[in-house]
Amino acid sequence: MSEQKPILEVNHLKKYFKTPKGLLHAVDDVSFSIDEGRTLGLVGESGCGKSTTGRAILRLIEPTSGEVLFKGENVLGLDKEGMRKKRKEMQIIFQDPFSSLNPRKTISQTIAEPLKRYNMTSSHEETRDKVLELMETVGLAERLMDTYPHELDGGRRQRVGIARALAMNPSFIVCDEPVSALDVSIQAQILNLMQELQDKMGLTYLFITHNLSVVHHFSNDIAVMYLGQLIEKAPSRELFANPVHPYTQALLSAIPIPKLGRQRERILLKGEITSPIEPKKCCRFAPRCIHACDRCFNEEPQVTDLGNGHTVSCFLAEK
Amino acid sequence: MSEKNLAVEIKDLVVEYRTDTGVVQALNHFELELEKGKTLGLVGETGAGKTTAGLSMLRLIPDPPGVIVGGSIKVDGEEYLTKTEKEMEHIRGKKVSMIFQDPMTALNPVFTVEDQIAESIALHEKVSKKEAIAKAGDMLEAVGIPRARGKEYPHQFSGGMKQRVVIAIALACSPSILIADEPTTALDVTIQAQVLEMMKDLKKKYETSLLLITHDLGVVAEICDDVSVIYAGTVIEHGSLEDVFNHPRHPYTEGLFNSLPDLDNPTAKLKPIKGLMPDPSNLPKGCAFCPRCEYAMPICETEKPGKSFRNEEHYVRCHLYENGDAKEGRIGKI
Amino acid sequence: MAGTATKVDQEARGHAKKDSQMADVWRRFKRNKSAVAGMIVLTIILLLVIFASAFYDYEADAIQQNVYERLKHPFTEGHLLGTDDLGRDLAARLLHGGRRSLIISFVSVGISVIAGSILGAVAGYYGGLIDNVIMRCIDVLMAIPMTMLAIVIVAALGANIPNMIIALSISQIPSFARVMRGQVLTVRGTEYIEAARAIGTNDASIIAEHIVPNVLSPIIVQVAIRAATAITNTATLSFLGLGVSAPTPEWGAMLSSGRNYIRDHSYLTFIPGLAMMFTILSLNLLGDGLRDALDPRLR
Amino acid sequence: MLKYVIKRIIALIPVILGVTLVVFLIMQLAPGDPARMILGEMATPEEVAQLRTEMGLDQPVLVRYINYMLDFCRGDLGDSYFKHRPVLDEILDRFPYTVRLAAVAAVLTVVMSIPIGILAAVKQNTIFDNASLVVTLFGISMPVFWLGLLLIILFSLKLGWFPTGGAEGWRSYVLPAFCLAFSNMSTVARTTRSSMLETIRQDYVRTAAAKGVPHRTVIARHAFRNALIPTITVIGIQMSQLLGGSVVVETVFAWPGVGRLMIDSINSRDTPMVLGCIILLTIVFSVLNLIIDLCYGFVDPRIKASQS
Amino acid sequence: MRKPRLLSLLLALVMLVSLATGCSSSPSSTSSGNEDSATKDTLTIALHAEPPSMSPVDNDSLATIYINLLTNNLLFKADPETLEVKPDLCESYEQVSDTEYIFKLREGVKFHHGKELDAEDVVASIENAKTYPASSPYTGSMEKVEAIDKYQVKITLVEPYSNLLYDLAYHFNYILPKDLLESGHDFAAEPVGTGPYKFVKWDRGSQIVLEKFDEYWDETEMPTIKTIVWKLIPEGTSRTLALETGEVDVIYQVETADVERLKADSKFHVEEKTSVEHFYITLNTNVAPFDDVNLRQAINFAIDREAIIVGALNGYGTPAYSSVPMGYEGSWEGDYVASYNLDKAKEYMAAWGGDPASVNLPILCRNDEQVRVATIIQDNLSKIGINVIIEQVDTPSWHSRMASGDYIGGISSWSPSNCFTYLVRYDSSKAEATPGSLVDEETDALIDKMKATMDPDERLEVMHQIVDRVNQLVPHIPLWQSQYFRAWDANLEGIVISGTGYVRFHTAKWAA
Repeated sequence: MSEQKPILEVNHLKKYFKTPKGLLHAVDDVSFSIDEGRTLGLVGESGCGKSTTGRAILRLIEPTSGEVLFKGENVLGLDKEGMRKKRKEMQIIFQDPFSSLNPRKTISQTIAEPLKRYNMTSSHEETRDKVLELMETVGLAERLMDTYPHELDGGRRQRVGIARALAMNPSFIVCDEPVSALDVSIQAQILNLMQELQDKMGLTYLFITHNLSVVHHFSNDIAVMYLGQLIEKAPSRELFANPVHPYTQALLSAIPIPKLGRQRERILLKGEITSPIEPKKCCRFAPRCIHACDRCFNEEPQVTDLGNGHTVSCFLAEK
Repeated sequence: MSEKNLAVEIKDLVVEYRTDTGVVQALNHFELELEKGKTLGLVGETGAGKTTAGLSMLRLIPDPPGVIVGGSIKVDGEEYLTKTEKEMEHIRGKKVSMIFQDPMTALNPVFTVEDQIAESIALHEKVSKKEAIAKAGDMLEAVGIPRARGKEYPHQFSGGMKQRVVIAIALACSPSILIADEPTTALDVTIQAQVLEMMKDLKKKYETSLLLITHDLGVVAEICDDVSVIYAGTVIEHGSLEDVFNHPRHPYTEGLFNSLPDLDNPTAKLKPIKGLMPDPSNLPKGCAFCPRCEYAMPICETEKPGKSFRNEEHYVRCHLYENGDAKEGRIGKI
Repeated sequence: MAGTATKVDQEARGHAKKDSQMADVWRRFKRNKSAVAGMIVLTIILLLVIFASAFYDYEADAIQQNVYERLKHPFTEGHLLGTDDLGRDLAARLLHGGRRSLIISFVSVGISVIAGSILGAVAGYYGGLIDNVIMRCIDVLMAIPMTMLAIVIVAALGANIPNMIIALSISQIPSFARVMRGQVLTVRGTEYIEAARAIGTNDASIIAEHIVPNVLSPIIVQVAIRAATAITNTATLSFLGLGVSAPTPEWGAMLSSGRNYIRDHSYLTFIPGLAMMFTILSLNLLGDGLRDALDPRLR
Repeated sequence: MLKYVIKRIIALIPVILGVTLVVFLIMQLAPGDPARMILGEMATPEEVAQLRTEMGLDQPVLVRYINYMLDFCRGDLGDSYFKHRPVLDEILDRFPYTVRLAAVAAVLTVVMSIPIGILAAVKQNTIFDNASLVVTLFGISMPVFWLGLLLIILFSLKLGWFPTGGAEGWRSYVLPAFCLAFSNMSTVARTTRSSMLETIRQDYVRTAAAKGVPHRTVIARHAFRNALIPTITVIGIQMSQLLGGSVVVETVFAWPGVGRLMIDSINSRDTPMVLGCIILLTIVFSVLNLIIDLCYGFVDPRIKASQS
Repeated sequence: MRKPRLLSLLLALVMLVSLATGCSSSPSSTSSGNEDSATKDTLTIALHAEPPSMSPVDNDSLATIYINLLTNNLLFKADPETLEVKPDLCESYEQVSDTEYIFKLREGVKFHHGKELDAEDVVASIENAKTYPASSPYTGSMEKVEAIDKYQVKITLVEPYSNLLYDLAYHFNYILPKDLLESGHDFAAEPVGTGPYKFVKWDRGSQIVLEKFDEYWDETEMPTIKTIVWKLIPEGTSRTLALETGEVDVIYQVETADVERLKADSKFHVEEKTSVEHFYITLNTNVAPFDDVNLRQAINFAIDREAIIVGALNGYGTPAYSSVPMGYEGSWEGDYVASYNLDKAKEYMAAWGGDPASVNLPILCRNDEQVRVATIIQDNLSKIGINVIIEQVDTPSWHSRMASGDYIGGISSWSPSNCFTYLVRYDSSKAEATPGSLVDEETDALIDKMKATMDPDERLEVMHQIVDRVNQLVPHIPLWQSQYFRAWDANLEGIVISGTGYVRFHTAKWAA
C-alpha cells in the first residue's frame, strides 16, 4: 500500500539449532518487510527468537532456510566476497556496551577499523578526520579519541558502537536492544541521537527490544514474536489501539505506566512459556491462552491480513 | 509532623567506599522514612547509592572497602548501627529480609530449592529439620510453585520461577520489613506483572512494610504508596505517590519523567537530561545535580540546598524553593 | 566473565582515572609489594647470569679442575662460595650454570608457549573436528605424567641441552594449549568478535587483532609459573642421570651431583638449591602479581 | 550414570593407543641395542644377531607395534628383556606400593592445601594469607630429592622418628608422602584461594548472609561447596604430577614402586617394561580423572544432570 | 598487603636456614639402632641395585653373585686370600688323560628341598649352563659330561685345557638339583642349591630374605646368624644414612664421599680393598694413526696415573701399568711396563714420526667419574701435542658403538675371576666382538700354549710371556684398579672378602 519499494524483504526465514534433545526452532517461518527510511520494531519476550532473526538477516548466524532480499538481491545466496561488499550497507548495533567494544583498542582504533577494512580512506590524516567527523555526529568529545572503553560509561560506549556502525554509511541497521542496558536519562539521549541520524541519513532500522513503551515511541511499525513465530504486525499506533492476538493484548496490558490513574485491568497469563524444541503442530500460545479452543491445539493458524498493514496469525481473527 | 507509626527511620546516613583509586561517597546524609505496612519506592539511577542504602540496613556492606561513617538506622525504634554482628544475624531474615536483582545468580546452584528455604526457617524458628522442610513447602505454594518441585535444583527453574523462590526465602519467617532491590528488572514484562501482583498480595497477607528499590517509575506507580528520589547518595525529593507523580518539583525528577516515552503521545520528542552521571569519587561542592541542571544558579555551585516542604509529606532539596515555599512550582518560570 | 559486576561494585568503582592501559596495569602491579620484590630479585639474578663472564672466566674458573683446591668451604680466600669436589670455583659455576639453567627453562617454555598457544587457539576458534583431533592429542600428552614424558624423551635422544629443551617443552605444551583454548572459547563468544565479523573482518585478522591481545594476560601468567616448573624439572632430570652432562655447569646438575656431599659439605647443595629457589620464588611471585594486575575484572 | 562411565572408558582406548604409539616410537629412536645389553660386551655378533631374531627385534617397527598391541589385547604385556619375567607380574608386584603412596600423598595434599587455601581467601591480604602463599611456594621451588634428603637427615637420623626408607608400616609412609604432597601443595592451595575469592563475591553468598546465616557457615557451607569444582580439577591434574614425582621419591626413599622400575627399564632399554609401566600409569591416571569427574557430579547437580 | 608479605618471606627463609644448619652439623649420636645386637639374629645388607634374576646362569649382576654365594655351591671354589682353586662339593678329582677328568662328589650333601646331591645333578647343571650363550667362556671347553656312578662324574674336554678347575669355580657352573631343572622350576625367582642359606622370599623392589640352612654339609663354615635380609636402597646417600640409623648392618658399595666420615666413627668398621676391576683405554687399532705401536706407547708414558687417582677418584684407587690387573695368581708387571715419563713419551712420538697436531683422540665415557678421568688425560696428552675430545654417552649407546667399531678411544673395565680368562681376551678371535682389538699371531700362539700346558708353574711362565708381549704392543692403555669400600656394624665379625672383591657373609656372626 505504500508506494515506496521495501528496502528489505524477509521471506519464510528459518533457523533451527541442533540440541541433544532435538531441533530447537529458534526462528520458524518469519516473513516481513521494511520500507526505506522507516523503522520496524521487533518485540517479544526473551527466547522468542528476535535477536536470532536480526543476526540471521546479517548472516552473523547462517539461517537454515528462507530468503532475505536487500534492495531486491537475496543476501543468503551471496559468496564470501559478495557478502563482504553487502556488509557495507547492512550494519548492527549491540546491546551490552561493556562487551561490544574490544577492551584492548582505543576509541579511534575501533571506529577506524571499518574504514581500514574497506580502505575507504587513503591516508592517515584522512582517516583521522573521518573518525573525528563520526565522533562529532554521535556526540563524542574529541579528547576521547585515545581513551579505552574501560574509562567510559555505558552511554558513551554505545555512541562508539553507533559511530562504528555508521563508518561505512550503511542504509540499513539492525539495532539489537541498543538501550536496554542503559539508565533512563542516558537512554533518552541515545534514542534521540538515533532518531536524528535516521532523519539526516535516511537510515532504515530494525529495532529489536523487549521494552514496549520505547518501541511504541521509536518505530513506525511493530511486529510481535512469540516462540520463534511472528504472530502480529501492524503500524504502532494501530497495534496499541487495537491489539488482536491475545498474547499481544496480554503483553500491552502488562506494561507498567509511569502515570497515576492509568492502571488498566491486567491480563495475567497462566503457566510458563513452552519449550521451543521439536514444537508440535499447533498454535504455540494455546497452552497459555484464555480463548484457546481445540482447533488451536491441532492446527497452526495462518496469517490473516486485516487491512492497512495489520496482519495477525490467530483463529479468532479468521472468524 | 503527625506522629507516624514508622517501621524504618534512617537519618543522616553517610557511607563511603575507600578503594585504591580514591574514596567513593556512596551515601551523603541519606534519610528515609518507611511507615508500617506501607510501600516506599526508592527511585534512582545506577551509582546513585540505592543498593548501598538497602544493604546498610542489614549491615551487609562488604567491609573492606565499605565503611558506615555516620548517621542512624532505627527499625521499630531499635538502632541497628550499634548492634553486634551476632544480634544482626538474628535480625537478618527474621525482622528484616532482602531480595536481590538477578534471580539467575541469587540462588545457590548446588542446594535444592527446599533446603535453601528451610535453612532460613531452621535458623530463626526452633523447629526440627522435617518441620522446616514442611514449612518451606507451604512457602512454595504461597508463591505459586507446586510443593513437589521443592526437591529440584535452581538450574531447573526459569528466571521468573527463581525470583518466586527468592521471595519465598525472604518471607519464610514473615519478617516485618522487606527490602526488594530491583526485584523484577531482570524479568520479562509478563512475568514481571505476575511477580508484582504476587508481591502485593503477600504484603497484605503478612502485613510487611516494603522498601522497593528500582529505577522503573512504571513499577513505582503500580505498587508504591510513597516515593523517594535519590541522586548521588542524597534523597532530593520525597512525597506520596500523588505528590511526586503529579507535582514533581526537583529538576532531576522532572527530567526523569521527560526521558520516558509517553504512551498517550508516543511520537513526542524526548527531553533527556543533558550531561553524565555524577562521578561519586569527586562530587561537586554544591548541589550534586548542578552540572546537569537547566535552572542552575550560582548558589547551586557553592552550597548544598536544604529541605523545602510543599506539604506535610512532600519535600524537595533545591535552591529554587529556598525561600521555603515549594507550593507553586518554579520550574519553567525562571 | 563469570559473576557479573554486582550493583555494589558499580557504585564502589566510580570512574577510573584517565590513563593508558599499560600505565594502569603498571600502577596496580606496583601496589603488590611481593610481586615487585619478585621482579627485583629476578632482574638481579638475570643481570648476574648474563654478565657471568665479566666476573669469572668460563674455562679458567668454571671448568678447569684444580685437584688441590678440592671441597673448600665458602668464604675461604679466593673462593667466595668455596669449591666443589673437583676444585672448581662454586661462584663461577653458579653464574655460568645459571646461564644454562635459565636458557633451558626459558627456551623450553618459549617453545611450549608458542606451540601450545597456536594449537589451543586453532582448537578453540574453529572447534568441530579440528578441535577434537587436537584435544585428543593433547589428552594423550596429558595422560603421560609430565616428568615421565621428559625422562623418556631425554633417555631416548640422549642427555644434552637441545634434547632437554625438547623434552621439557613437549611436556609443557598441554597446559598452555588448554589455557589458550579455554580463553579463546570465552573471547570468541563475546559481542565485539561478532561486531568484527559484522564489519567483514576475515578470520585471520579477527584472531590477530581481537582474540590474541585479549587472551595474552592468562598466558603471560602461565609463562612465569611454567618457567619455574621447568627449572625444577631440569634438576629432576639431572638427579635421574639424564641431565646436562659434565663438565658443563647447570644448577640442577650441581645440586644433583652435590647431594653425595650433603652431610659434610652441605653448601654444595644449598648454594645451587637456594639460587634455584630464589629464581623460582620470584618467578611465581611475579606470575601472581601479573595475574592480579592484568585481571580485567579487578579494574 | 553408568552409561557415562562406559562412555568414558571407551574414550580411554584411543588415549592408550596414542600413548603406546608415542612411547614405542620414542624408544625406537634410542641408540643402544637391548640384545647387546643382555649378552654383555664379550658376546660375538652372531650371538647378538641370533638373540635379536629370537626377541623379534629385527622386524620393522610397525610390525612389532602391531604384534605388541595384539598381545596387549590378550592381556599379555610381553616379557621383560632382562627380568626374565612377564612384565605384568613385575609391575603388579610394585603397583600397590605406588598407588598407596600416591593415595596417601594425595590425601595429605588435600588435607594440607585446601584449609590453607580457604583461610588465605577468608583472611585475604593478612599475614596468614601471605605466609601461607610463601610456604607453599617453597614446595614448588625445592626439588623433591633435595627436600627428601633433608627430611631424612632431620627426621630419621637426628630425631629417629621415621625410617630412612623402605615400605614397612605406616611410619615409612610419612616422609615420602609429605615430600610429594609438599611439592604439589602450592598449586592446589592457590587454586582453592582464587576460587574461594571468586565464590565469596557471588550473589547467592550475599543471599545466604541476608538470610541471617552466620558468617562462618556461609563460608563453610555455601561458598566452599561451589569453590570445590575448580579445586577438584586441579587435584586431578596434580595427580599426574604425583605419579611423575614419585619416580624421584621412590629412589631417595627406596620405595618399591613402579616409578623406580620405569627409570631402570628406560636406562636398560627394556621397552616392554617401559611400555607396561606407562600404560599402567596412564590407566591409573585416567581412572583417577574419571573418579574426579564423578566427584563433580556429586558436588554440582548441574554436572550430574549432564552426565546421566 | 604491603608489609606482611615481605615479613613472611623473611620468616620462611629463617626457617629454611635453621633446617639446613640442623642437618649439616656433625652427626649426633643416633638414638635407635644397634644396642640390642646380642639378641639380634638377623643381618641386613644394603643392596645397590635389584638383580634382574637370581639364577646363576642368565645374568652376571654383582648382587646375584653375592646371593648365590650363600645359596649355592660349586665343584671347586677360589680361596679368598690366595684365589687358588680348592675343592668344594667335589671331594677329590683325578686327571685320567689330557682331556678327561673324573670328579668324586661328597656324600650326604643335601639340597634345600631335601634331595641328596648326586652325579646326575652335576651333569644336568652343566648341560643347563651350556644353553646360555653368555656362559661359553666357562663351559665351552667341556665336550661331554657324564655320570659314571652315583657320586662320580667324568668330564671330557674338547682339547687339552688347563683352566677347567677355575671354570668349574665360576658362578655359571653352580650345581642345581636335577629334578627341579627338569620340572622347569623358576630359578630366576627362587634359587635352590646346597648353600649355607636357603631362599625365603623376594619382595620385588624392596628386599630378598634368606634363612639359615640347618642341614648345611660343611661343618667347618656352619652359618650362625638365622636370617639374612638384602634391602634394596638405590640412592648412595640414603644407604649411608640407613647404616648410620641402624636400619642396615652392611653396605658393600659405600659412596666415596662418606668414607672418611664412616672411618672416623668407631661404631662402624670400614674395609678398604683393591679390587681386580681393571680400567683401561681401549684404542681402535684399525684406525690410523693408532695402528702404530710407537704412538700408543707415547700415550702410555704420557698419562699421569697418580693425578688421575687424586683428581678424578677422590684418592681411592691404585694406578695400573700392566695389561692385566694385579691381584690374580698370574698377575705380572714384567719389565715392559710404562711409567709417567714425558721424555720417553716424546721419544716414542719422534719414533712414530707423524705430526702430533693431526692426532685427535675422542674418548667415550659412560659416567661422571670417567669424564673426570678423561679430562685429566686430556690435560696430560696436550703436553705431547695430542688433542683429546671427551664424549659422554649412556651405557647402551657405549656398548653399541664399541661393538660396531664406531670409536677411536673408550674407557672400559673388566673384572673376570681369574688371570687365565683375562688373558684369553687378547686372542685375535676376539677382534670381531670388539673391532680394533689386538690381532697378533705370536700372542695367539702363546695363548694356545697356555691353554694346553697343564703344569701350573709352566702355565704361569707362559702367562708372564703373554703379559710381556701385550705390554710391548699395548693395544689397551691400562689406567687404574678401583678400590672397594665395604662398611659394617663394628659388632659384626666373620665377614670374609676375597681377592676379587667378592664378599662372603655366611660366616658372619654378632660379637658376644
